[in-house]
Amino acid sequence: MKAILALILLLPLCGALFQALLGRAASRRPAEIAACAAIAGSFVCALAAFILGWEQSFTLEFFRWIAVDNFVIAADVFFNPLSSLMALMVTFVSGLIHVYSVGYMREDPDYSRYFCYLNLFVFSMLVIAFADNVVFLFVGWEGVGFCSYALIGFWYSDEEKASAGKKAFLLTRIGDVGFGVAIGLFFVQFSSTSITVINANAGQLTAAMATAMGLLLLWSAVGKSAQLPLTVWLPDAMAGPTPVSALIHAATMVTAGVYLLMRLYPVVALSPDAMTAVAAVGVVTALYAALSALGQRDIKKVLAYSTISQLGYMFLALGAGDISGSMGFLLSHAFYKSLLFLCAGCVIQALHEQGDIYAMGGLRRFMPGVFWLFLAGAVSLAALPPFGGFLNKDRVLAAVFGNPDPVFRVFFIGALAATFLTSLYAFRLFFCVFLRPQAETVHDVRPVPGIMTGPLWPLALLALSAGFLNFAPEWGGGAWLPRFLETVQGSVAHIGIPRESERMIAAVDALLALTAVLLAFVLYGPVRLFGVRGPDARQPARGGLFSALYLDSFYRSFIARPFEVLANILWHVADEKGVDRGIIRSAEIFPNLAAGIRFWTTGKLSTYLGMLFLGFVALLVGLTVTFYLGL
Amino acid sequence: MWWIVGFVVLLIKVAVVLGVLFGFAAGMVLVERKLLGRLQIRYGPNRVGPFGLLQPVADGLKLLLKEDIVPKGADRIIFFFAPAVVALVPLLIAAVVPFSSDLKIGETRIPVLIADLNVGLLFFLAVASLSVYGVALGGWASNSKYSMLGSVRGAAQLISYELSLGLSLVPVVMLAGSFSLVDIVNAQAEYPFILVQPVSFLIFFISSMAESNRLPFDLPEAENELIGGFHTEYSGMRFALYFLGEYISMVVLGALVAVFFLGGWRGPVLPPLAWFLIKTMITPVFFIWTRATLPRVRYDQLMQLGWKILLPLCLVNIIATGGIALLVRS
Amino acid sequence: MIATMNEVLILSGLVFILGAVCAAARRNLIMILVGVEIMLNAAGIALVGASLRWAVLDGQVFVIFIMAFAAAEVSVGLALIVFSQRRTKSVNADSFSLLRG
Amino acid sequence: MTALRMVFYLLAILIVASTAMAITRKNLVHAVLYLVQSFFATAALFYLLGAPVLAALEIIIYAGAIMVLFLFIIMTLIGGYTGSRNHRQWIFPSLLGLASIVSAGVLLFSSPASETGLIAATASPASFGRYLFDKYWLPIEIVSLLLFVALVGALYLGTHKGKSVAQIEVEQ
Repeated sequence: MKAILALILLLPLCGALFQALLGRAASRRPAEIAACAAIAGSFVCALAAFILGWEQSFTLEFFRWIAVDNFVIAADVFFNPLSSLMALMVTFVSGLIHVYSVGYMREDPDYSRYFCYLNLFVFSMLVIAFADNVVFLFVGWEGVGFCSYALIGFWYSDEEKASAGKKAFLLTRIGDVGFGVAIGLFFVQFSSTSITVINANAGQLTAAMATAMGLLLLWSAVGKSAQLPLTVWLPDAMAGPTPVSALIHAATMVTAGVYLLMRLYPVVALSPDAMTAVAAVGVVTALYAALSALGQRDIKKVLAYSTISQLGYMFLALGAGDISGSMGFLLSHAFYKSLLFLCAGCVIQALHEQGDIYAMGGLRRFMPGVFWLFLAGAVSLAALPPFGGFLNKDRVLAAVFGNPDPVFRVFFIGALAATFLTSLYAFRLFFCVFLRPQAETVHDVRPVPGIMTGPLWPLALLALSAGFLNFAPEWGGGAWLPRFLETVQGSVAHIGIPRESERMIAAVDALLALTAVLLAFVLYGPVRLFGVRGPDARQPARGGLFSALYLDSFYRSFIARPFEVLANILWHVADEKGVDRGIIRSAEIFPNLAAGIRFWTTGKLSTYLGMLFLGFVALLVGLTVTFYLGL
Repeated sequence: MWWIVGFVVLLIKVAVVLGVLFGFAAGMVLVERKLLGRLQIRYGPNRVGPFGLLQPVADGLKLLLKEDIVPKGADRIIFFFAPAVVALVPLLIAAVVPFSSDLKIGETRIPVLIADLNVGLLFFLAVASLSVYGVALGGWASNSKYSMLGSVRGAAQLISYELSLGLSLVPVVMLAGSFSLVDIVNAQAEYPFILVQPVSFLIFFISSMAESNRLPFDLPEAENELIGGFHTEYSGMRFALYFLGEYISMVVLGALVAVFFLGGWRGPVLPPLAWFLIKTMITPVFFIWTRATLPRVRYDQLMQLGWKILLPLCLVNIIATGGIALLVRS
Repeated sequence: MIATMNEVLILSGLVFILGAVCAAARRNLIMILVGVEIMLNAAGIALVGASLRWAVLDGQVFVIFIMAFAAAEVSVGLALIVFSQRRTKSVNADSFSLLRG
Repeated sequence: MTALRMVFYLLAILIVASTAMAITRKNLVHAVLYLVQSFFATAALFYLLGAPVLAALEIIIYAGAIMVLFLFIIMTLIGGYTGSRNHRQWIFPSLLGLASIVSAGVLLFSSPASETGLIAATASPASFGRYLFDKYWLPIEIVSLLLFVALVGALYLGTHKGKSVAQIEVEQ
């Protein structure tokens, strides 16, 4: 078991090392095969571990990393159903995306750098999944941050893309500060940084301390998962290659925040305030991002806001105290969102890097395969019954409704509204891209290689079916996921609400989703109804929704701008005029001093000999004087 | 009052030695001229006195009566006293040379030398090293290009050969175990050192030839290139002093060769003094013979001989002597 | 009695100071070297006197060393003077002032 | 006052006087000759103070070798006369010399032990040599190494054709 776990982690790392050391020497094909093989091997190991370690949980120590007094940081692996499931998902989705990348990056000369980062990213994500030590976890946490930065700015020669990478890096750093403080607090409180120990001893915490820790963890998760108020980096992160967007900003990295909260659920759950805050952040973000997605015109941006919105749902589920629901949502979201992103990638490449959905339309004719795949993803995203998305969302909504706290009723209504909006923007996207009359800008559609569409079919299948894992018993399901996760601390198999309410919720949910689809059909559909004019590619992109409610420009003008001004002041006034000039002034003392001393350095031997003589005489006279004074 | 007697004896000794040396020097001039004549199949001087025996007196008178010329721009003081140095050096060396075995007058034994220094050999070397001043200063003070070149040559030559001169005597000191010349002679009671130290003898002989500026090593004078070298500008009495110095030094060097290598005054049948005189005369005669036989060497050859042949040979000889002495003693 | 130790030391000190003054006052490289020689010689006088004063030979031995040092110093020093004379056509110590401040 | 003492005073006066003459001479050849005189007197002093070997070596090395080298260099390089006679350059060193004479004299005369008389005694060459090579054979070897290094250095400097300052300036 130890070997299998080690292999899961080491294979991607070795792949990254291979790419870094030999990737440029090897030609394209071996490099691609090596990259995919590393992830595939990791997936096989994860599958083996999943099966062998069914419903078990244990800790394995690989080696001690740092050991100072009682401050011990070990590279421990904590294996339980949650982490094994996470690892399985990560390796599976990553593996498919690797294969897809082979097609997508077929013309890029920098393939070895790309696959190196990608492999390294998978390794870091797996470290997050398995780490038992928060510091060890932090390594993975920073690792994904770095890889994300490197991949967003992959095409670094484009300054806009490079700065998008920097933006993502900086904003996620804000969250990392919270994590760092939390690590410190953990060590102070528990004298250990092992998650097992922390979770076991969480009960000893005072209420205030628990709240503080919960909020700190929320803060770090918010940064990673692009929740409000730190959402703004994720839409910009679309600057990277599309598979990267799929992998990082849909399936894996952004879920790290949620996953962190799941791992440390016993700590977070101690404080009702923290739980409420988690849920509040989730629902507000879900609403905000869904609204923003509605206004976007770039296909990837729509999906990016959608990701943010869906992550909000996960937070909401967590805040409501339902790990299984959150995890189920995470899994199905990973599948359908990566599916959607990869489809988007196909579309963009087919249309020669064209991302504006208003400039698309009628693509069904050109790429029927992608059409059906996208439809599967859209259906899952919109949570149309009876597909995966619907079942998961239903469980989340039920969990929120079932929370006794009255404020959760408000959250419930918000979540319903977000559901409606989700459906709306999902089908807006679908209709605009595939079914609307063909825009005149669409011509010369490039064929997409089979290696790019091939991996999407299993994803589509899983996206549609993943919800059945959470299939509630009321509907004849087995609630397999909650049962599987039963051993995980804080997980609940059943949500304690009456069956009638649950059915009611499902009905409302389905109705809302369907209504939204209809509305989308009316507004953006292939047929003109009620005199509604479809959107036009020529109309300028503006408006509150397009600008994501001006959050980014708000940050720009009220945080970044003052910061820049301050930095300028510090640079020009404090540094150049103060420090630099001070140093220069003080340095000028020495030439002046030296000019005084230089007088002695005549360069003439006679002067030096005279000085030597003078020194000798001074010694002699000094000796005489001290002798006579009896010193 | 014994020290007054001693002082008187000393004065007598000095007077005798000076007289003998001057006499010998004058005689040497005649001998050289006569010998050269014979070697060149001619008579040599034979007009003044019987067989030309009074020729030295005539030469001396001529030189004394000649005008004493001081060149323009010469450094007068140095110009005056430089020849004296050349003449003084061999005279000083003669002070430590033992001429004969101790003279017995009743019970008291009077050593037949002016001063038996315990560092006699070092004294000889020290004083010999001064002769370079006479050459160098004389040439420099003359304010003449020829003299200057001659004196530079002379200084370099003397410095070079002093080294092998001194080092060739080290084996002698090692064998005798003393710096005192009397002890060295006494150490040769059984056999003269020339038998055990032929290499030393050869080096000493060649070096002393160079030291006294004799042919084939007379480059500082080199009449044909330097018109007399360092003494070009000298005339009359001062020129005579240079000559006197050269001949006295020939005699003294002969005496030293006798002391160091030929067993000094020791010899069968004849009285010690006679043996000593005979041995002393060997070297000057040989010098004259060489002069008549060999051409002058080139300057670089001279320096190469000194530094590259004689000096290493000396060192090897010293090491060999030391090794053999160690072997014999143990 | 030949002299007191004091007198030997005074003699030695006087000669030493004369040498030091010579080295410091003269501008000619050769005279500076001469001054150094005088100082070394003065040290020799003091050492020989001390050797006699305490009736041990170490003082005399040191004079041997001083002589060796002097010989080495003069050979290199004069070679340097010749060398620098070739370069600057001067033996004036003050004309070697390229390193002045 | 014994005869030896008189000799000592004579020699001391001779040494100091000729050294003083040597350091003040404008003509370098004269300076060297005065110095040789001083070294002769020193050699005699050494003999007086019971070091006959040193006396001989003093003449051989100082007068016979070192001073000849000086003379040689002076004759070939400069021709005797130094440049301008600048009296001011003497002021500062002379003052220093006076100061050191005064303070050294004060120190000397305040030491009671310094009145010890020196009784004549002689170190025979044999005993001196034995002492030297028994006790100081290693320093002797080191010194010979020093001499060797000096030889090599002098040889290098002598054969090496240095660039003149003019050449350096042209290159710059």
